[in-house]
Amino acid sequence: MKIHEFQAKQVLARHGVPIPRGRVAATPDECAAVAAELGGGLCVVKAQVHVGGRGKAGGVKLAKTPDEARQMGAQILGMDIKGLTVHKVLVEEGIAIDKEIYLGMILDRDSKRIVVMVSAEGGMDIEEVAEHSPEKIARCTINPALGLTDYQVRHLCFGAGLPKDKVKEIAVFLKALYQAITQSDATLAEINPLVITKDGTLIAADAKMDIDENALYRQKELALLQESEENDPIEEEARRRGLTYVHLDGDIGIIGNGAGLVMTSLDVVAREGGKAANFLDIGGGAKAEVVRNALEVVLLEPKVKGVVINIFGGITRCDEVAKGVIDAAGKLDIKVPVVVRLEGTSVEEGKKLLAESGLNLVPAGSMREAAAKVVELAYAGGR
Amino acid sequence: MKIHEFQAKQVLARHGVPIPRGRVAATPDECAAVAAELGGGLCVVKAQVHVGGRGKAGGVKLAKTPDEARQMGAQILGMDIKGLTVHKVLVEEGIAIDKEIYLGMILDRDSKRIVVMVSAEGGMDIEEVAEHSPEKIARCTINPALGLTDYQVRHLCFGAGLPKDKVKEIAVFLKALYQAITQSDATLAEINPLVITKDGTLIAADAKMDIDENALYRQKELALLQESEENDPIEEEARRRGLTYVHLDGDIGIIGNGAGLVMTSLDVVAREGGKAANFLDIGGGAKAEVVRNALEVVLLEPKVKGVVINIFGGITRCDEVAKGVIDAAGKLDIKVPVVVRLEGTSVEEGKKLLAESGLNLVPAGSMREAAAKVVELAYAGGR
Amino acid sequence: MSIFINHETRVLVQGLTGREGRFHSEQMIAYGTQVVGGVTPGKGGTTELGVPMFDTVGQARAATGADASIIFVPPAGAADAILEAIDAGMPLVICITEGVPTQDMVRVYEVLRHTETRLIGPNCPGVITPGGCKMGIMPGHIFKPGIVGMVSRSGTLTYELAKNLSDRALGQSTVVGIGGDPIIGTAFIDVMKAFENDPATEICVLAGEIGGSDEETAAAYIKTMTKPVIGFISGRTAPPGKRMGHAGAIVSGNKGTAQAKVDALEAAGVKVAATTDEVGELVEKTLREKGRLPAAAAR
Amino acid sequence: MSIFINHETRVLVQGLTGREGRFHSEQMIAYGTQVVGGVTPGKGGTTELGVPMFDTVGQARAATGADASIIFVPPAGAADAILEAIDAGMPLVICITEGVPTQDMVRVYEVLRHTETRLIGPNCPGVITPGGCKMGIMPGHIFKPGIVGMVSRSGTLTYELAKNLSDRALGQSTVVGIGGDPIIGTAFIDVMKAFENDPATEICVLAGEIGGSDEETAAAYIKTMTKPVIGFISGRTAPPGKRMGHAGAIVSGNKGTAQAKVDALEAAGVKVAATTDEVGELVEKTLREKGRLPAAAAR
Repeated sequence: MKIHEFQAKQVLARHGVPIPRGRVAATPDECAAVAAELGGGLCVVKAQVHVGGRGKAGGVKLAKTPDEARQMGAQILGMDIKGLTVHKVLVEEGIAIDKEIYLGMILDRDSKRIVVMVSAEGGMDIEEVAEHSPEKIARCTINPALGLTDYQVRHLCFGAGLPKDKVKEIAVFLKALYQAITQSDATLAEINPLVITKDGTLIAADAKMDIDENALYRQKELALLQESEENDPIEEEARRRGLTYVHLDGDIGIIGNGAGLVMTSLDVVAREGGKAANFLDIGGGAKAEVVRNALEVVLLEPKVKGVVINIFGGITRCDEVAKGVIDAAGKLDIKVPVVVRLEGTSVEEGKKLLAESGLNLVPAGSMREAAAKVVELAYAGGR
Repeated sequence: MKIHEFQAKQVLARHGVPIPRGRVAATPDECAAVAAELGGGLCVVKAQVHVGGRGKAGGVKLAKTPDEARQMGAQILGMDIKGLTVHKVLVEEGIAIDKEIYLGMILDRDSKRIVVMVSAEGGMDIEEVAEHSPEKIARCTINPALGLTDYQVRHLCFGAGLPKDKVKEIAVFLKALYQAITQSDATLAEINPLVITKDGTLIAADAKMDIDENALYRQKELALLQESEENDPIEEEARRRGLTYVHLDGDIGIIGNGAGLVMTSLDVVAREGGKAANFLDIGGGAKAEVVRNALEVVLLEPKVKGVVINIFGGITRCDEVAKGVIDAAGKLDIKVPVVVRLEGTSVEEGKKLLAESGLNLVPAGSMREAAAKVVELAYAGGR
Repeated sequence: MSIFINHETRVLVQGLTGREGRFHSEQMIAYGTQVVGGVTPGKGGTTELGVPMFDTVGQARAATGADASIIFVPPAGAADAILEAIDAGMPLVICITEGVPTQDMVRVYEVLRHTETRLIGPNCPGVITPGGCKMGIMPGHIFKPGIVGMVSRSGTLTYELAKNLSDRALGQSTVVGIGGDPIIGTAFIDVMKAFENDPATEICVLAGEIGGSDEETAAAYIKTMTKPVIGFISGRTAPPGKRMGHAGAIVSGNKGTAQAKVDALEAAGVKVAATTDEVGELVEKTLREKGRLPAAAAR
Repeated sequence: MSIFINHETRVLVQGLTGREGRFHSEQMIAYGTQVVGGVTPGKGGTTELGVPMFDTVGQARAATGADASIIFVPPAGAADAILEAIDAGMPLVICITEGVPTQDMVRVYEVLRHTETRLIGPNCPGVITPGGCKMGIMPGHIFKPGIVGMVSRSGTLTYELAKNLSDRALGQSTVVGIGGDPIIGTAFIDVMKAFENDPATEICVLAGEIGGSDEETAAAYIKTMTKPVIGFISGRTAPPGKRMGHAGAIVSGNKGTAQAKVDALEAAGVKVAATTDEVGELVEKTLREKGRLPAAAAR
């Protein structure tokens, strides 16, 4: 789960990391007010969106006066960055930057540990540094039995060629970052850049954290920060109904059980010439009500020209799925073709229920057949 | 470093362990006052000494009234328990005991881990249980990478046959005990007994902790609790001077460098028929001043009839030792023979200094010779 | 034979008395799996589903001689249950639980890597040796005994592929679901090594998905294998950066894309199927070419 | 030959620029030890005592090919220094530092036990292979090359015993001070195994002391050794429960008493000397009986 820069900074501040003064604003006037609070001098207005590269997209601007802050706020708020609308900005005091350092920690699948990365060349271009000069990034993995040790901090700081007189101070940031990532159950935590200011102090100018969704049950405070991916109303609705739904930009609605099977359904639909409108996994052992909810949510997207339901029953029972589909179809006035492919546990009962329902549901014998049918029917009236 | 029961309980209470209400008292009247504060009902008066088995020695007594508490305090204060004088008692509210459980953790040299032990047969006889029915003590070692895990708590509680309905509550005590031992750098932490009272609540009726002296630099609060072994004035003085001194009950003073060498000196003196008055290790690289201090401290014991100084110079320089001895001998009016054996680094210079000092210092060529000489000279005037 | 489990495997169920645990234990017993005991703290001494219950894995292992454990403990206690099984020296531990916090698994793995225990999962459907032993939540009837070794990161996709094979009379030696979480006990490469050394397995199917680099790592080993491998990668059309339900299936940079995985597998000599149906076709074709197509499938 | 170190050992000094580190580095160099580098964070790129300095052990090892490290870092940083050396893959690490908190060592040992690194100490005088390499704080001149392998828990006692041997022309193959702390990297048994396998060692001396059960554990192995072992135990007259400076030397119950150790060693065929002088006598006698007394000693 992604959290915003301002939220990540608050988490880090709790672990002792110095962050710039500032506050979130949702309107241009609020931007001006925050800028005035900060003293009315130089400030920075930063889009709060769950996507990288906002700086290059124009989502970060300097303002010299509260009035300018208002103008910049007006420019950024409502802006579209990689398909996401900016609803909030962070207005912060300006920093006189001397040096930008990169500090990052990420949970690494290969080493099964948290990997720490440090570079003297922090800032917006860190990904290019990583790609073209990987030797400029010092890294090591953290043994959870020891935490981040002092010698690792030295290895990272000396290895990345950071200023030797700042190593002890940077160590404090690294240790705080490790505390934050472990105590917040984060899978990623970054300070980029960690700024050495012209007067030699250190401050976290930008921060990023992703939280492990599996751990939200014990991260109650962070769980409250959960937002749908950039306020997509259908995703919001899906979450409310407890469904794993991702909004995509095609027109074939897709429902299945199990992430791998649903992803494969997307692939097969694509192969047959269709484009998925969503990813929706009803999970294992879903009851009729879940299936009804799923169908309702998928149909919230007006572009949807057809729906394919692809179920391989293991824990999930096909008769329960059939009941849910029938229930939904009975209640909703479904205008688009719904192709249903059932297989596995209680498949005969499920098929029988569907056949006897008298509803306009199209049966399919295999995943490929289901995909072919839904594409054919959906686009029968043209694309 | 041993700390008292009441101090250990305060540490445990900070980690959430319920302890009986009570307070330390140093006079019989204070005992009565504390008993009155506690409500004037049943209370227990317990000797605070750094030694086990005080219960069997009569150092723990029940009192039904404040007046009785005064009487019990008078009996216990000043009492001698295994050679140690009782200067303080802990007066606590009485507990209606239903069951006594043993919880102990100790740093184990063999496994290099903390070992946890739990028994349903807690109380004064736990050592006998350990000796005669070891199967009644459930145990496991704690991987510091994981801490005390839930499954280990279950292993311990179910393994020791504790009441199943109390396992969750006992788990809280065990986890607190582990927190206490690790966060306080303790080498031992015990709750014995953990009492299940007649009304079913759990309370730590007695507690014991030893603190790792190597870690006192980072356990500032606990370092303040350091006392000489039961207020021995010479040990106190030695500590003030930064010396590793243990008071023994013989009459030959012993000074050496390195614990192994000093222990061996004790053994050799014993073999030659003498009995050591102390153990004093001046450590590695001692300067003249340390040696002078050592000699002064050893001579504080009036029983001392002779002193042997046994030095094998590695980091320690024999000439520095000689200077210290000469300095001390010049200042003090030493009435007993002092035998000096020097070997190793700068031995010639050291021997020369001693020979030229004109003081009554007896040289010896080997450890055995030094021991033989000091015994002979010390007991020349009879034992 | 088979890998990891067979008809002699003595299975302990951790969390047998929970809703999921009980249901799947019944199913496993019905399939013929030797379930020899269950663990639920506090239920030691009782009997459930005809098998003895224990308070701890240590007691259970000592009393039953169980040599494999399957975990249905809820997420908050799952890592502890795995550690308990490791500590009890269990040779094989399969954790079905979905939703185990990743940092719990980091701690578990740090212990696991120094032991002899094989952990499969968490968040996996389990392992089945058709006709011999089922330790998992898969519908047993879609699997048939045979010579195809299959490994997959995903549950229902596994069923899809297995049924496809079974329908073609291409039975399976063992089918392993390794799970879709970022940190899992057993990787593709471990299973491929086991299949390579299993006399009963003549061909392998590896069903991967986007995210991570397990498929790429396995590809390097597959190059050295004597047995043919058929591959399948799901998520070819998943947009980068979008979450597809499996925490593991997050694409970052070029690493872990479907194309990178397909390329790595093909470079290792793996025939990668474009659809699930094609998996069966490729297995059949490959076996036919080698003259090893089972009689039932050759009809 | 010798055990652990010889004239080819390339030594790195961690904490070379501290007071103790500098003094003993000079002494080691003067003895002929190949000190190839030093580590003091922040001093990388400078030169001290004629050897290059580095910021980290990893850099130092890569640049110098050091295969052993000796630590003079103060107590609060000593455990971290050991971990750094382990992480850098150093085959041998000797920690001289006295006063390392025991729980730091618990954490170190948990890492150490899964690596190939041999740690000696902490709180030890180090190791010397007379005439070849000195890694420690012992006065080098009292040791002579020869065939007696010696191991001890105590510093100055080791010197006493070594001088006693040298004075009798009984030189030493290697002398190892394992340290007196409760948690140390190398136990008596490890050193005895190394001596047993060392062609240059013909007889061993084990100098133990009260506390712990390392001597008893070693005794079980000594029973199986082909080489004779002479023992010595200090602390025979130390009163139980009194601290004798070494945190390790605390007697608890019957375990760890001098008598228990003497009994265990004697039961393993070890001749246990009553005094330090007797150690030399027993070594001489044993070698004479075997016809292996060095010519110099036989005169």
